[in-house]
Amino acid sequence: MALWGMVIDLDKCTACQACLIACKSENNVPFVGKQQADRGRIISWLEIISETEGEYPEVRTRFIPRPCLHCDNPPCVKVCPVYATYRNPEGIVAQIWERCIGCRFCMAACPYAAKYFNWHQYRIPESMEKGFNPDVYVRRWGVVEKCTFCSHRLLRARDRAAAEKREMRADEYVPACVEVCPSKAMYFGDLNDPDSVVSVLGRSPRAFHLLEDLGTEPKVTYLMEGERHALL
Amino acid sequence: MHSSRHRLNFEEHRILFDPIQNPRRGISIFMGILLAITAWGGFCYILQWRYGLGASGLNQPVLWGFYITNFVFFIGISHAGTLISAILRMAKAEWRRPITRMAEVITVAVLYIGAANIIFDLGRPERAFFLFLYGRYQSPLLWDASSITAYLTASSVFLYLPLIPDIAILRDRFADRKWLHRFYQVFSFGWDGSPRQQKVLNIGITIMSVVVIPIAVSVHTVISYIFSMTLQPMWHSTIFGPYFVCGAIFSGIAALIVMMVVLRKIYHLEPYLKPIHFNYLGILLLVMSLLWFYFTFSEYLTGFFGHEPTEMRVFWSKVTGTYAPYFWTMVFFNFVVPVLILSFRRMRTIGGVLVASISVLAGMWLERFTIIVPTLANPRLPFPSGIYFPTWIEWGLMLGSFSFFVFLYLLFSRFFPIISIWEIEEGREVGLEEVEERIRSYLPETAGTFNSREKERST
Amino acid sequence: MKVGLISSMIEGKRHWLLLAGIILFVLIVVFFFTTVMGRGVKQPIQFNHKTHKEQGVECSTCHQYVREQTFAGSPKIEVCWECHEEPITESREETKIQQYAKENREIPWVPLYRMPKHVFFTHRRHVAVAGIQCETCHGKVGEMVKPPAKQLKTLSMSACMDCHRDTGADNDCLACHN
Amino acid sequence: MRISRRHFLKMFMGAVAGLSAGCTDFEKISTGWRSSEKWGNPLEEWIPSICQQCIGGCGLLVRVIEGRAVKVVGNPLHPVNRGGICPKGLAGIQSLYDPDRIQTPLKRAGERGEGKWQPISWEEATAIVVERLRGLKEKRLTNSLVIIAGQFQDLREPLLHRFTDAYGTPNYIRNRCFTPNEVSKAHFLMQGVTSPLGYDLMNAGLILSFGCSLLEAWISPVFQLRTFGHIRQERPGNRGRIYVVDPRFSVSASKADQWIPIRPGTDAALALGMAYVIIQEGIYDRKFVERNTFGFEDWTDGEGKSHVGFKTLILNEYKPFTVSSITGVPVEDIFSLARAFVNRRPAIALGEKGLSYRPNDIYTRMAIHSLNGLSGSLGSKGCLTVQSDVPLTAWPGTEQEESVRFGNSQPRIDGAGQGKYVLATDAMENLPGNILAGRPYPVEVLFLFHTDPLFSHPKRDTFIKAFEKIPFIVSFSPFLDETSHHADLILPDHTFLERWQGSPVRHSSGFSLFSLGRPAVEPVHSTRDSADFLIEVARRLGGGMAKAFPWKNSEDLLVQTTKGLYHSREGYVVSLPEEEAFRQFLEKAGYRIQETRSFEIFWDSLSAKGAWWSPAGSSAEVRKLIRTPSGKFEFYSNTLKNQMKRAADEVGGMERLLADLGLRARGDRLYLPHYDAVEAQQTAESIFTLNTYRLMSMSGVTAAQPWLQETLAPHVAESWENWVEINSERARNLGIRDGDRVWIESRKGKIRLKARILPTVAPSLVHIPFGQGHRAYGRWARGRGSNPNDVIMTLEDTLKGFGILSGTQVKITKA
Repeated sequence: MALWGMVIDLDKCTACQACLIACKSENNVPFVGKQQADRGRIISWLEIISETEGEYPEVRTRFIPRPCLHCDNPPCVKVCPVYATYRNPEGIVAQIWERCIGCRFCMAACPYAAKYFNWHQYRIPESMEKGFNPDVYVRRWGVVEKCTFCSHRLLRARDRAAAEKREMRADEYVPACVEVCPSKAMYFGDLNDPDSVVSVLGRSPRAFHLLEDLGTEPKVTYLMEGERHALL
Repeated sequence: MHSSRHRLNFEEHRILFDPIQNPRRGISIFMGILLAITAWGGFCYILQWRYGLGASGLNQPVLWGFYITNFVFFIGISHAGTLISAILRMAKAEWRRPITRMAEVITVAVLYIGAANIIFDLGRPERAFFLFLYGRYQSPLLWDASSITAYLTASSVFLYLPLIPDIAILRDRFADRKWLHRFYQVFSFGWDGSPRQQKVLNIGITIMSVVVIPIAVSVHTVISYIFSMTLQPMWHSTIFGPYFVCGAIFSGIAALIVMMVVLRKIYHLEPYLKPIHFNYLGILLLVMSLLWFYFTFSEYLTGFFGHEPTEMRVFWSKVTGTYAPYFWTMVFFNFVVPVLILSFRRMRTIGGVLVASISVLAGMWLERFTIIVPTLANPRLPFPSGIYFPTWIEWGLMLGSFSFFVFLYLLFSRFFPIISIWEIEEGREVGLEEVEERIRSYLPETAGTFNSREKERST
Repeated sequence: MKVGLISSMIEGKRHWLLLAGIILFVLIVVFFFTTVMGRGVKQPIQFNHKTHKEQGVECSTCHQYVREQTFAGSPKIEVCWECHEEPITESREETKIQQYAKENREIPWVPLYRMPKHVFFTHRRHVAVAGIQCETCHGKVGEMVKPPAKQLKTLSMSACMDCHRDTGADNDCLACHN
Repeated sequence: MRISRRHFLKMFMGAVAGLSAGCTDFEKISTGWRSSEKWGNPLEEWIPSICQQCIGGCGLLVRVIEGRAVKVVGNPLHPVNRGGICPKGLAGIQSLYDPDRIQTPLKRAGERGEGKWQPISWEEATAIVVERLRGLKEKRLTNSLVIIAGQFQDLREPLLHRFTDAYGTPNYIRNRCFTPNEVSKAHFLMQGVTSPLGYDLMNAGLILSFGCSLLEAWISPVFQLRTFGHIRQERPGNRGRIYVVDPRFSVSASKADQWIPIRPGTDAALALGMAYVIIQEGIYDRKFVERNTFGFEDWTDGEGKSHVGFKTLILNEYKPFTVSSITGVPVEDIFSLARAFVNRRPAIALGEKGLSYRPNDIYTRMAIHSLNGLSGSLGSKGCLTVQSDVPLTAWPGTEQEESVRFGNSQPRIDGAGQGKYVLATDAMENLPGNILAGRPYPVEVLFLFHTDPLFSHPKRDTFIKAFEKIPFIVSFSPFLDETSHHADLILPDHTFLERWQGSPVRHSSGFSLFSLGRPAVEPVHSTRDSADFLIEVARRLGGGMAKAFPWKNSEDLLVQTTKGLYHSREGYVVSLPEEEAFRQFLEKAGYRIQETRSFEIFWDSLSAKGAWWSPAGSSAEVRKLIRTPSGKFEFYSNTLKNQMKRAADEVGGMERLLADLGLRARGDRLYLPHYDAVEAQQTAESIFTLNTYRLMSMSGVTAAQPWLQETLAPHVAESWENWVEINSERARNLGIRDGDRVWIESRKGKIRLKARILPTVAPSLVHIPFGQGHRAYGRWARGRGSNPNDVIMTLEDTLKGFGILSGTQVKITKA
């Protein structure tokens, strides 16, 4: 069984935010409008976290794209009272929207703030609904939503493979953000396969995890900016 | 022990029957106002239902606010009741007699409101029953659901058991009122005060006292686990269980004192609730205040001393940052005011105790608030840290919650004596002797020694 | 008034009132279930599954995507047209085919089975790969002379999961949920 | 009948919601989106298209399900983006389904700008336009037709040009800051090349960018992002360096190895200071400089007159301490930068940013480009390159009647190419003034094409007045933008996902490329491809006009035009990189595979894959890169000298011309890269210099796309409005806190914006991003923030013809 994981090379990342919009487009993530945005209710499963240090002219800004990190020891899963969020055998931390009761305990528990809440039923003009991705359910009000590693793509890739009576290849399944990354800074694959790109890159000396000391064991690995090369 | 067969002098306890027999117009109007405020809260909730939780001021990092604060606060207050009454019963503190009923009612009334507040906070309240259908026992929220349900059941029974003889008294007292009589008849379970019944009742009360204490402790421990089981800065703390329980008892006593003063005033219960009661409760409050301060101090000191960066962000936001006004007001209300007032015998008057209690209630509410919001507002990752302003909907629901609590309380007092009549009687009949007996049992056998020492001292 | 009603019921004096109440309740429930929950589906053509099956027409002849796509597909008019270009029977229903064909539009079949949007269901995997018979989920539609107005079998999550458990298929939430 | 738990819940909730507030749209809420009919085309299709959200020319694949475009991704085969795509491209789908698109042709019903419109048919609209144009033609006033076209890359560009040409007007005016299909001026003057610039960034060892926001909004963003990823980590052992010189700490700067903050407008001085170090230390590419450059050493011309060489000029005037005091860059940085630039060859200095650096910034660009000359960054891998032309079928020649020739021979209304606008291809700056003055002739008809000057140009007020003088204005915008509000007739164009597109993409990378886009979906509204419309109008006008447009429609145009590609026997339809590597291997060995047997097959393949390219189309040979009369890289530009002489003759003397241009340099320095001092800035507590910039996901065009409105910038978490960035310390002194509203006031006007206090901002500057502050343009864009153009005092960059959008002195006060 595969264990899906992602590697984001910060030395290649350009903070262009394409991953973010690709995610919104793929997963029918609503835009919330000015009023809601001002109240801090933008939903964006993947977010570019920026951190600036120093004072002009000695400044330094780091940009870190943060999808759900799909922890192997996810703090959000443990606290969900109704099994609406759980870690599936392939390592995807899933959110079942129709089960969620909207208590937001998982959001409070997530140290990465990777979960989002539908504070309202977000509605968009009817004409724009045509642009919805029919593969992904449109979340309704009052439930928590989050990055799913585009698990609907896995479902479909697996279904295609099954219909063709073969095993699914790991590269048939790629989340939307990885697919569009212009600088090819994101990699996706099977962590159980020691020769997959993500496994190889994960062993790079540049590799680190976000808030590693919390012991959440994220499956999204970052590669530090800097001179040393990835092992590719 | 009192038996209802043995004719009770109704006239003697006229004050206690008055609210039932001749309800005062003013109180009815007041209840009407409370109900109106509650209805307003209900209206707010309907609006929230209509527009989603977005009608509140909650936002992305600060995803819990007033509702959870109220939830913790109300459940905290519920400790007033049952826990204190159970402990006092177990400890055979004789001064408890006029207090226990009041305390127990607080518990039951407030538990409903606490539970309701958690429902207010749900994005999909209509799915709340999923908790029972698909509950996951790993989640502290489910522990909460279980322990609160258990506590609610236990404290309802604990309220009801000692109420039975009184209902029987009422049944007899209001034999002439058809509906009221029938009502009491149903609930008195055919109490006739026979020794067997009394024995069973006493055993029941004793068992419940024993059972209720661990449940009560567990309830607030488990509530603290909601926070401490996460990895968030200033939540992830081992001290949270006892800290919350301590805070709960603290606020519970304060709530009890306030209710006592209020009811004493409106129902003229001065003969029953004497300054000594307030004095004792005041001392208890003082002890809890000191204990609370001890917990707070060690909680914040360990955090500060460790100087872990994420922890410190929250710390400073409480101590000097955005939430400093709330934090220092909380310290002032929870520690400075009660300690200043209650440390001096002269100031432990009813008024003084009342002031201290109100201060503690406000302070404890702020304490819950400053535990919940600053941590959420300062997440670990450099994220746009959030600012939380409650909307009028949240204020409406909070007001509704408080007024519904008072309403429920008054409603109870409208149908049942707010002071346990039979226990007072029992105190008179049995308690006095018992206490004397007990005190004697504390002391050395020969009375002579005692007397001679007394003499020595006087000379 | 209400109190009176209840008390009279309790005291068992006016049984007819109680009876009326129960009947009223049942009526409300029935009304609710029949109107609000759906009146059933009326198809544009009173298609006779039985006859077609007897003629040796396979399900997949008309529901042609059942082995290739996630959905089975409603019959396209061109499929009907293959056999019914010239009238074969004297059925009034058959003339409707001609009518639609003349207007050059598809027959507006009403979908009877619809998966909730948060469920991913794939026909090809169930039919082509796992070899599950249509009847297993859709009931014996093939023996009906009229198109079913209602689902012959109720599809619920537990039904799916039971079958998945029995056949050893994946019962992970993400195996079906989007 | 299915009674599931879900149904039951739905009913229950429906009942409660209905009871609670009379909610009637419950069914709609729960459905989310309507289920589609399964007998349409149920299969998904991926249709190639070209992104028109900017000029980058990325290839797209549009995921179409049942006739609905549901997703856009990058075309993995496309040589520009190789499957990558930027946020703007992804959001393009939102403009397709924007509820505020114009749905039919509109004719003005009330007063101009009143906003009253009457929907008319396309037939009627076409008749109106044809009648107008025919009328002008009869009066021999064809030159009074003006077409203003904005920033886009498409075959529509030559088509529009052809339209003006065949109709008889010189007034095809572009309103844009990037000119990717034209040669860059500095390269033209110093190298003599005439085709668009190209840089082999993928193989560069060091990229030194002077304000070119590589990672935000330069020419072809996705290509640059791809390059960035490539040179950083995809060349084992050879991690490319990037240095960014910019007054603002841009995303490019933060991702660079070093950010060199500089006083705005002094880039030339820094470049020349670096040249000083390079020359002084003798580390320049001696071989290249000796063999291939002109004007480096002092020289004597044919008449025996001695001239100052580049070397002397630099060594005399640009000593590091001088440069440091001009630019504010520390001396040691100048040294280290210069050394890095030559040590990490192949190195490229990028000095071709879209907006002007300063007035007459041609010298700045030349100064920066001279660094490329010094390090010999021409003629090898990883250096400059040049694009060859795409072998499209030439369009049939136009037979011009006398009246058309007359029209074409009239001077341009904006004066570009004449007098002080000698180097400018378009002089948008000058346009409104000339229209108002009726100089040299009045304008009768104006076509607005993919441009919104009332939003994007600082001279908004003058434009509005100028428009009032024009009797007939036609807008082709699919949206009711600011400028369309002042039009008489709106002929809504398709959005790019609905139409055929063909684009000989010009971008920074060199190889020649032709992209083809098919309509992904049926037109959502009754709009019409403007190319089709022009062809139709030409046909109806008849005569030479009809002959110049022999195509049936834009699809036919594309088919005819791409035949050239098929017959050229070079390049191929894009395919997987592995396949291409194999093909290139064969080609090196001298074999060429005849890919397709007929044009039809070629066309099918092209329209399925979306692009044709010729990797060999770019050249890095010195011979092809240097085309000056002297055959050398000219530090001393003879071309510039000749052009200036011509212009001087036109305006009556060199002194007059130099005065018009405001140039202080005289003599040889006029043709050498040099730095002219900028005027001293005012200093006061609340006075700042305004610097404007562009972001990746925020532009005037994309302001109507809600996804982008919620992800405006990575460095500040702002949405739905723009902001002003202020230095922390100065803000503290002014008592401004993060998030406060402030007034930004210049002599022209004032705007109110949210202040963002950042430690990255230079104390003397404030930064405002472009793209917000629309007064029209649909519900998503209108009224979001304020338009910095409202305070920008336009300084003219006469040599370029485009205003300078930075450098205005503004006063900041707390609102």
